[in-house]
Amino acid sequence: MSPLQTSEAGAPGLALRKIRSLGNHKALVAYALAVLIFVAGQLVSPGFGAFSNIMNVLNISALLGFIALAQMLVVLSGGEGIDLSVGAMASLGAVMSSQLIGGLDGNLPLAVIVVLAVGFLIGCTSGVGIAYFKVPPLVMTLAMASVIQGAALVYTNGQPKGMASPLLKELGTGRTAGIPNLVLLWLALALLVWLFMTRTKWGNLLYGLGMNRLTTELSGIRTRVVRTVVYGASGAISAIGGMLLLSYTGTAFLDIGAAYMLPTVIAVVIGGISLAGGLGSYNGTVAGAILLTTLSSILITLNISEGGRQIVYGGILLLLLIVYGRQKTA
Amino acid sequence: SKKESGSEGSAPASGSSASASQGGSDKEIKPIVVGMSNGYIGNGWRTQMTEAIEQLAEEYKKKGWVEKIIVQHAGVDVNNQIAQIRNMINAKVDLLLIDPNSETALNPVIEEAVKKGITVITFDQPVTTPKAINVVIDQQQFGKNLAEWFVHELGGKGDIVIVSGLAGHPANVNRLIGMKEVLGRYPDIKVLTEVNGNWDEANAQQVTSNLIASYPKIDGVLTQDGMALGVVNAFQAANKELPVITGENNVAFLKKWKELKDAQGFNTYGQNNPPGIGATALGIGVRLLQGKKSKLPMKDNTYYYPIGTHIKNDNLEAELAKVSDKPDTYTLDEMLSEEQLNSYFE
Amino acid sequence: MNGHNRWHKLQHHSLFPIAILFLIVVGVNAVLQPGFFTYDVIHSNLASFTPLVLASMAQAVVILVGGIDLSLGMAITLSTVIMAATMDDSPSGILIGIGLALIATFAVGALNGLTVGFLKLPAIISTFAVSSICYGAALLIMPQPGGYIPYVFYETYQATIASFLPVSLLFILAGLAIWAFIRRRKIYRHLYAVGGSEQAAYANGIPTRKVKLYAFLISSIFIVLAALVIVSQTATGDANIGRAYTLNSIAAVVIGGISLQGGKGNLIGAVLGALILGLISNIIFFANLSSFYQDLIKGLIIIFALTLSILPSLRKKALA
Amino acid sequence: MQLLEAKSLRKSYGGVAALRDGNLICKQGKVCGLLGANGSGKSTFSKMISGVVKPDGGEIWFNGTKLDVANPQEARKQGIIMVHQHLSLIPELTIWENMTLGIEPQGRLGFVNDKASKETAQAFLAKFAPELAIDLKVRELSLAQKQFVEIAKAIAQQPKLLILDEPTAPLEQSEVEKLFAVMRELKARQTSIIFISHRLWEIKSICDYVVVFRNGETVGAIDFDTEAKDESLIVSMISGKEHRHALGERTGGRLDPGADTLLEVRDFKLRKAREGLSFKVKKGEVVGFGGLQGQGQEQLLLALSGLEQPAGGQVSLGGRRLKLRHPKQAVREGIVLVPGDRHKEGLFLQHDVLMNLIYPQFATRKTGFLLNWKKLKREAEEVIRQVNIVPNDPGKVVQYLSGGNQQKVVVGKWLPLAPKVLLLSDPAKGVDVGAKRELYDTVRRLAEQGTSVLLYASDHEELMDICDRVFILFEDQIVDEIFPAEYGEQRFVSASLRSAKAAGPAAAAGRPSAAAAGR
Ligand SMILES: Nc1ncnc2c1ncn2[C@@H]1O[C@H](COP(=O)(O)OP(=O)(O)OP(=O)(O)O)[C@@H](O)[C@H]1O
Ligand SMILES: Nc1ncnc2c1ncn2[C@@H]1O[C@H](COP(=O)(O)OP(=O)(O)OP(=O)(O)O)[C@@H](O)[C@H]1O
Ligand SMILES: [Mg+2]
Ligand SMILES: [Mg+2]
Repeated sequence: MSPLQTSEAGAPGLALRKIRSLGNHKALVAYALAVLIFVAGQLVSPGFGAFSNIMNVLNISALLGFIALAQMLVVLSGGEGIDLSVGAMASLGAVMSSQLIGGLDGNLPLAVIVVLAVGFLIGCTSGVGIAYFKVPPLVMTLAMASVIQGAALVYTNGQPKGMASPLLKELGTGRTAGIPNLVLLWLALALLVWLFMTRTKWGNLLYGLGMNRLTTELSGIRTRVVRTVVYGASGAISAIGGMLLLSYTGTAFLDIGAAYMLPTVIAVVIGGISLAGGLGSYNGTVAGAILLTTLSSILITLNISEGGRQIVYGGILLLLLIVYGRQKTA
Repeated sequence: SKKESGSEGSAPASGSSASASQGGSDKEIKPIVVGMSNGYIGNGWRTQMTEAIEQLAEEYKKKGWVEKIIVQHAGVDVNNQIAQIRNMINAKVDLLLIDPNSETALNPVIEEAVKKGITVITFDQPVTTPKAINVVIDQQQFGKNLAEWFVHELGGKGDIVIVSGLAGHPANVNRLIGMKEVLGRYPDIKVLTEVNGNWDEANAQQVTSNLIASYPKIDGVLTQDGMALGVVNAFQAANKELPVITGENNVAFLKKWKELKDAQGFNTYGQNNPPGIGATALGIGVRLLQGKKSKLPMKDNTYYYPIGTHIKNDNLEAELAKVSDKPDTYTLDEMLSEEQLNSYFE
Repeated sequence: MNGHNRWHKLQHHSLFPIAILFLIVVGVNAVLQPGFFTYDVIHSNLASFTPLVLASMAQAVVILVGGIDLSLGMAITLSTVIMAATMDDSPSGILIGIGLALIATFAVGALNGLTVGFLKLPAIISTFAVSSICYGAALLIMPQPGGYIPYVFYETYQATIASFLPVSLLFILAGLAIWAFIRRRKIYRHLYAVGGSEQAAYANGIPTRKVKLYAFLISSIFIVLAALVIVSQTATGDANIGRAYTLNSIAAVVIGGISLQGGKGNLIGAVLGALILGLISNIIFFANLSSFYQDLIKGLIIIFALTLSILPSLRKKALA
Repeated sequence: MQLLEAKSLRKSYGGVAALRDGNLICKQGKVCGLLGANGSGKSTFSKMISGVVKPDGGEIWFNGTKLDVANPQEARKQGIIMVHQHLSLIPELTIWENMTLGIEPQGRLGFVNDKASKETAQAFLAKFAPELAIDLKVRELSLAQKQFVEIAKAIAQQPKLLILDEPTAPLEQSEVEKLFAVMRELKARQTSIIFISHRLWEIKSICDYVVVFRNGETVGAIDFDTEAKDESLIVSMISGKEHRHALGERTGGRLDPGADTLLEVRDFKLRKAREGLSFKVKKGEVVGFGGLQGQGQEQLLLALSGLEQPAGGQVSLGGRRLKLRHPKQAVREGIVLVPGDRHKEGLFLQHDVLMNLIYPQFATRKTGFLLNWKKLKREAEEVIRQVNIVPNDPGKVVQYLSGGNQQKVVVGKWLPLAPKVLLLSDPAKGVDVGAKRELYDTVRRLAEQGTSVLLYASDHEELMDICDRVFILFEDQIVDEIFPAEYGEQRFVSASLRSAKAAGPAAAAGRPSAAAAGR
C-alpha cells in the first residue's frame, strides 16, 4: 500500500475517518481506472504499461497534483469555492522563479520565499474579494487570473528571462532509484497534507468551514479571515507549483500554467471532493490527477486525429462522472 | 507647422542614412498614424516582434514619417481582434499592421478598413483577402526546409513521429503540408503518429515522453518552433539516446545544442522565424503610404520574406556568439534594413 | 412624495447598480473616444459587442436555473463550423447550413440538459466534458479554418436598416424578443423556481429535470444566434473561434447582477454586463496604455466592476 | 367514508430507516392529527403521500384505487396537496407567482394568464392576510407570512386531501385560530386534512382523530368521537413512557437571592430601535425573554453572541466591559449561543457527532496545533453521556440523528468549554417531548453549576417552567418583567399581548423593572 492510502492503524479520530472514507471510495475507483488504462494501453500500444512510462505519467501527474492541491483546499473550504486563477498563478510562479533563480542554485531559497509570498498575497486579495465583498469565487478568481496574467506580462516585459538552476532541474527531471524525484516529493507532500488535514486543528477547521460557514462562525472562528487565508494558501501553492513546472521544463514561458486551470477542478471532483465543500481528501485528488493524466497520455499515444482525441476525452470524462461523480448538490 | 518642425528636427539625425535625405518627396510626406493589432501576447517571439516595431516606429517618428503608433494585443480570440481592428478604424489610423489570429476570419473587417482608405498589411501569418498585403515567411517552405534536412539526416528511412504545433492553426497546417510533401517522396519513412505539442515546450515534453514509452523505436522526431527543447528534454529524462530531431533558433535551444554537440556530437538544424518581420511590414507600409512605388517581389498580394539565417553545426558557435547577452527566450532575428527597403521602393 | 417613491423603487430595482455601472463606463468611453456618440462608432461598437451579448444571454438562462455552461463557447464554435462547412450561396444551402447548426446546437443543449438535469452531474464538470466533445467534433468537421459563408451574411451584418437601425442591434432585439416570448410562458417562472430552490420547485409539482433541460435548449437558441452573428462578421468557420465566450459570458452574467446560485437576476442584466465588458475593452484601447499593461488594467477594472455589482447585496447582511 | 389508506409504507435513507411501517386512514371531511416525536417519520410519511418521496415499499389506496404516486405532479392531479414543514416557496418570485406555481392558468397560445393568477392569489390570501400585497417578493416576508402564503397556495388548489406539516410552528395563537377557522371551512366542504403538530392543545381543538407514530411505526390511533381527549394517554403513546409533567418540576425562582451579578447589558439598541434596553443577569440565573414573536428576542441573543452588531450599547461580564465584535470574542469570554436554526447555524450535518462536539474548541486555545484525538474522543463521549445523545456513537453522522438528538449535539458541544453565559434561541422548537425534557435538564444542571442562561422560547410554558425571571419584549424594548414563581400563566399571556405603552404599570407593581432602570 502506498503511504497515500490511509490506514486504520493511525486512526486519527472518528470524524476524519468518516470524511476520508467518503473520499477514499472514489479515490479507489480512480486508482483502479488508472491501472485499467495502463493495462489497456499496454495491449494497444506495447510499452505504455512499462515501469518507465508509468513513472513518466506519474511525473506529469505530480505537476497537476501539486497545483490541484491548491484547488482542493479552496473547493474544500466551501461557499462555492473554486480557484480559476491557479493556472495563471502557476505561470507567474514559473516566470518569477526563472528570473529570480537565473540558473544559480544560490538564488533558490530567495526565489522560494518571494514566490510563496507573492502567491500568498495575490491569493489573499482574491480571498478578500470573496470573503469580505462577497464576489462569487468563480468570477473573482477568473478576473484575478487575467490580472495575474497581466502582471506576469508586466513583470517579464513579455519575455521571461533566466532559467532553472541545476538543483531545481535535478528535482524536476532526475530520478532516484528509478522513481522521478518529483513523484517522491509528491508522495512526501501527500503525506504532509494528510497529516495536516487529519491531525491538526487547522485541517479540521477547514472541513467544518466547508460544511457550514455559519456554524463555524458561531463556533467562534473568524471565517472570513480563514477563507482569505485559504485563497492565499491556494495562491502560494500554485505559485510554487509554477516553480515545479519550471523544474520540469528548465525555462519558463508566460502561459506555462494555463493548461492546468480546469483539469485541477476535474481532478479534485473525480477524486471525490464535494463541490459543495467540507468533504473529501487529498488522497482522492491525487487519484484524480493520476487518472486524468493517464487518460490524456493514452489518448496521445493512440494514433487518432486531434478531433477524435477531444471527443474521446470528453466522452470518457462524462462516463466517469455518470458512473461515480454524481452529486446531490452543486 | 508642428509636423514640419518635426521633420526638420529629424533630418540631422538621419543624415547618415543616404536614403532618408534623398528625394524631393519630403514636402509631400505627411506623418501617418499607425495601428498595430497583435493577437497572442506572452511569448518571447511576440514580444520581440512588438519591440522591433515600436523601435522602428520611434525612428520613423524622428524622421517625421510617423506621427503616432497604437500597439494593441487582442489575445488569441478572433472576435476580440475584430473589435480591436474596428477600434483602430474608429481611431482613424492610416496604416494598419495585423498579426492575424486567423487566416480567414478577419477578412470582412480588413475589407471594411480598406474601404475606409486604410492600408492594411498582415504579417507573420497571411490572410486570404486580396485587399491586404501579406508580409510573411513561406510557412510551407519553412516546413519543407525542416523536412529536407530531416530525411537527409535519416538517410531516407526510419520510424518517425511528428510533434506539431496548434491543431488547425494556419502556420501549423502549412508547415505540415510542406513537411508531408517531402516525406511523401520517401516511402521508407514511416510516420508512427502525429501529435500536437501546441508550440509549448512543456506540452511537447509531455507528449514526447508518452511517445517514447509507447514506441520502443523512434528514429526521428520532426518538430518545429518552440518545442525542440521539450523533445530533447523528454529523451534525456527517459535516458534514451537522442534520435534525429529538427531544431530551432532560440537562445535556450542553441545553448542546449552547443552543450550536446560538445558532449556527444549532436547535430540538428534550425532556421529563423524572425520576429523582425513585423518591423519589415512597418517599413513597407510607411513607404507605400508615402506614395512610393514598390518593386517588392510579390506573389499576388503576398511578399514572402526570404529566411536568411540557417544554423547547422558548422555555424552554431558563430551565431550563438551574436546573442550571448540575450535571455533564453530570445529568438534569433533579422529584418529588411532601411537600405534594403529603400532599394525595393522608388 | 410620489416622485420620491418612484426613485426609491428605482433604486431597489435589481438592475439599478448595473445600469449605473453601464452609465459610468459609457461616460468614460465618451471622454476617451472622440466621436463615441457618432452613428458610425455606435454602429461598429454594436457590431463588435453583439456576439458576447447573445452568448451572455445564453449563459444567463442556464445560470438562472442554477447551472453553468462551460460548453457554450465550443457549442458556438461547432455551430459556426457546421454553417461554414455546409453553406453555399443558394437559399437552400443557407437554410441547410442554419438548420444543421440548429440541430447540432440543440443536440449539445440536450446532452447538457440530460447530464445536468436528469443525471444530476455537477454542471461545471459535465459541461466541460461536453465542451471537449464539441471541440473534437468541430475539429473533425473542419481541421483547419475555412469553409464558406455567403457574402450576403457579412454584407447584411454591416448594413443599416431604415438608415438608423444597425442589423447587429436587430440581433440583440431578436434575442430580447425571444426572451419576451418566453417570459409569458410557464417555463419562465419555472426557471426561476428551479434556480431559486430545486427542492421547493419539485415539491410544487414542477418537473425540475425537464426545466433544466429546457433551460439548456432555450440557451441553444441564443447560441445559434451568436454563431450566426460570428459567421456574419468572420465569414469563416474556425474551431477556435468561440473559445473565449465561455468565460467572458460568465463574467458578463455576474457583472449583470445574476446570481451564480441561480434564481436571481434579470436577462437584461446579462445584456448590460456584456456591453460593459465590451466597453471596458474600448476604454483600454482608447486610454492608449503601454501594451504590457493592457491585460493588467483590464483585469483590475473587471474586478472593480464585479465588486461594484455585488455591493448592493453587501448592504443587506454582513454574513450570508 | 375513507378517502385514503396508507398501508405499511417504508422508506430508508442510506441504511437508516426513516419510516418502517407507516399506516394511516384518512376519513372524508375529517381532520386527522398525525403525532409523533421528532424523527418518528411524520414528514417522511406525508411526503410519500404527496409524491415528493418515493416509498421503498407499502401501498397507498386513494378513493378505492391503488395509487402509484411517482411525483408531486401525480399527487396533485389526484387532489393531494401538501404544505411542507420546510417551506417550499421560491424567495425571488412574488406571492402571486408562488401561489400559482406549477398550476399557472393558461391563456391563449399557451401564454400564462397573469390576471387570473393574481385574482386567485388575492382571493385565497385574503382569508389569512388581507393586508398583504400579492406582488411582494416572498423573500421580503416574515416567517409567519410565508407560512400563510404556503397554506393559501395549498388551499387555492382545492385539494381533496390537504396535508399540513407543522403549519403552526411559526404562528402565534391568534394566527393559529385563523388557520383553524379555514380548516373548519374546508372540513365542511368534505376536504380531508392531515394535520401535524407538536402542540397538544392544537391537536385537541381541531382534530377529529389522531394517529401516532413512534420510531417510524404507527403505534395507534384515538378517535375523539368515541374516546376521550386524554392528554396523558397521547403523550405516553408518543413517548412510549408514562407521562409526567412535560418539563419536570418547575425550577424557576430557586436561585439564591444573594448571587452576584454576572452579565450586565446596558442601552442595547437592537435593529432600528431608538431606545436601548438594559438588564442584569446573576450568576446561575435563568432569564427568559418572552413576548410576541419577532420582538427582538432573537436579535438580542445574536447581538450577545457577537454575530450581529447592535446599533449601540455595552455589555459587561463580571464587571468588565466586553467588546463583542465577533462570535470569537464572545466564545472566548464564555458566552455561547445555541441558535434557532440548528441545521443552518448549529451543525455540520454531514460530519459526525465527534467532529461537531469538538469543533468549538478550535476557537479557543484549548487545543494545540496538533490534535490529541484520544483525549478529544474521551471528552466527546463524556458529553454524549451528559446530554444523553442516542445512539451514543460519536462516529454517527449528525444528519442521521433525530431532531431532538441533533439539538442535544448543539448544546453539548459547548459543555467542554464550561460556558459562563449560555444563550438559547428557541432550543425546543420542533423538539419532541422527551428530548425537550432532557434538553432542559441539561440547562438546569448548567445553571446549578453557575452558568447564567438567557433563554428565548416561543412556548410560554417553557419560559414559565425554566426561568427565574422573564422579560417581555415588545418592539425591541423590555416592557415587563415577570417572576414565574409568583405569577400564573395568565399574567404572562396578558403581558405579552400588551402594547409598549401599557408597560408602565409593570413598574408600578412594586418592583422596579430592569426596563425602567435602563431609562
Ligand atoms: N433525506 C433524508 N436523508 C437521511 N435521513 C433522513 C432524510 N429525511 C429524513 N431522514 C431521517 O428520517 C427520520 C424521520 O424523519 P422525519 O422528518 O420524517 O421525522 P418527523 O417525524 O417529521 O420529525 P419532526 O417532528 O422533527 O419533523 C429522521 O431520523 C430523519 O433524520
Ligand atoms: N428534482 C428533485 N428534487 C427533489 N427530489 C427529487 C427530484 N427528482 C427526483 N426526486 C426524488 O428522487 C426520487 C427518485 O427519482 P426517480 O425514481 O424518478 O429517478 P431515479 O433515476 O431513481 O433518481 P436517482 O437515481 O437520482 O435517485 C423521486 O421519487 C423523488 O422523490
Ligand atoms: Mg417533520
Ligand atoms: Mg418538527
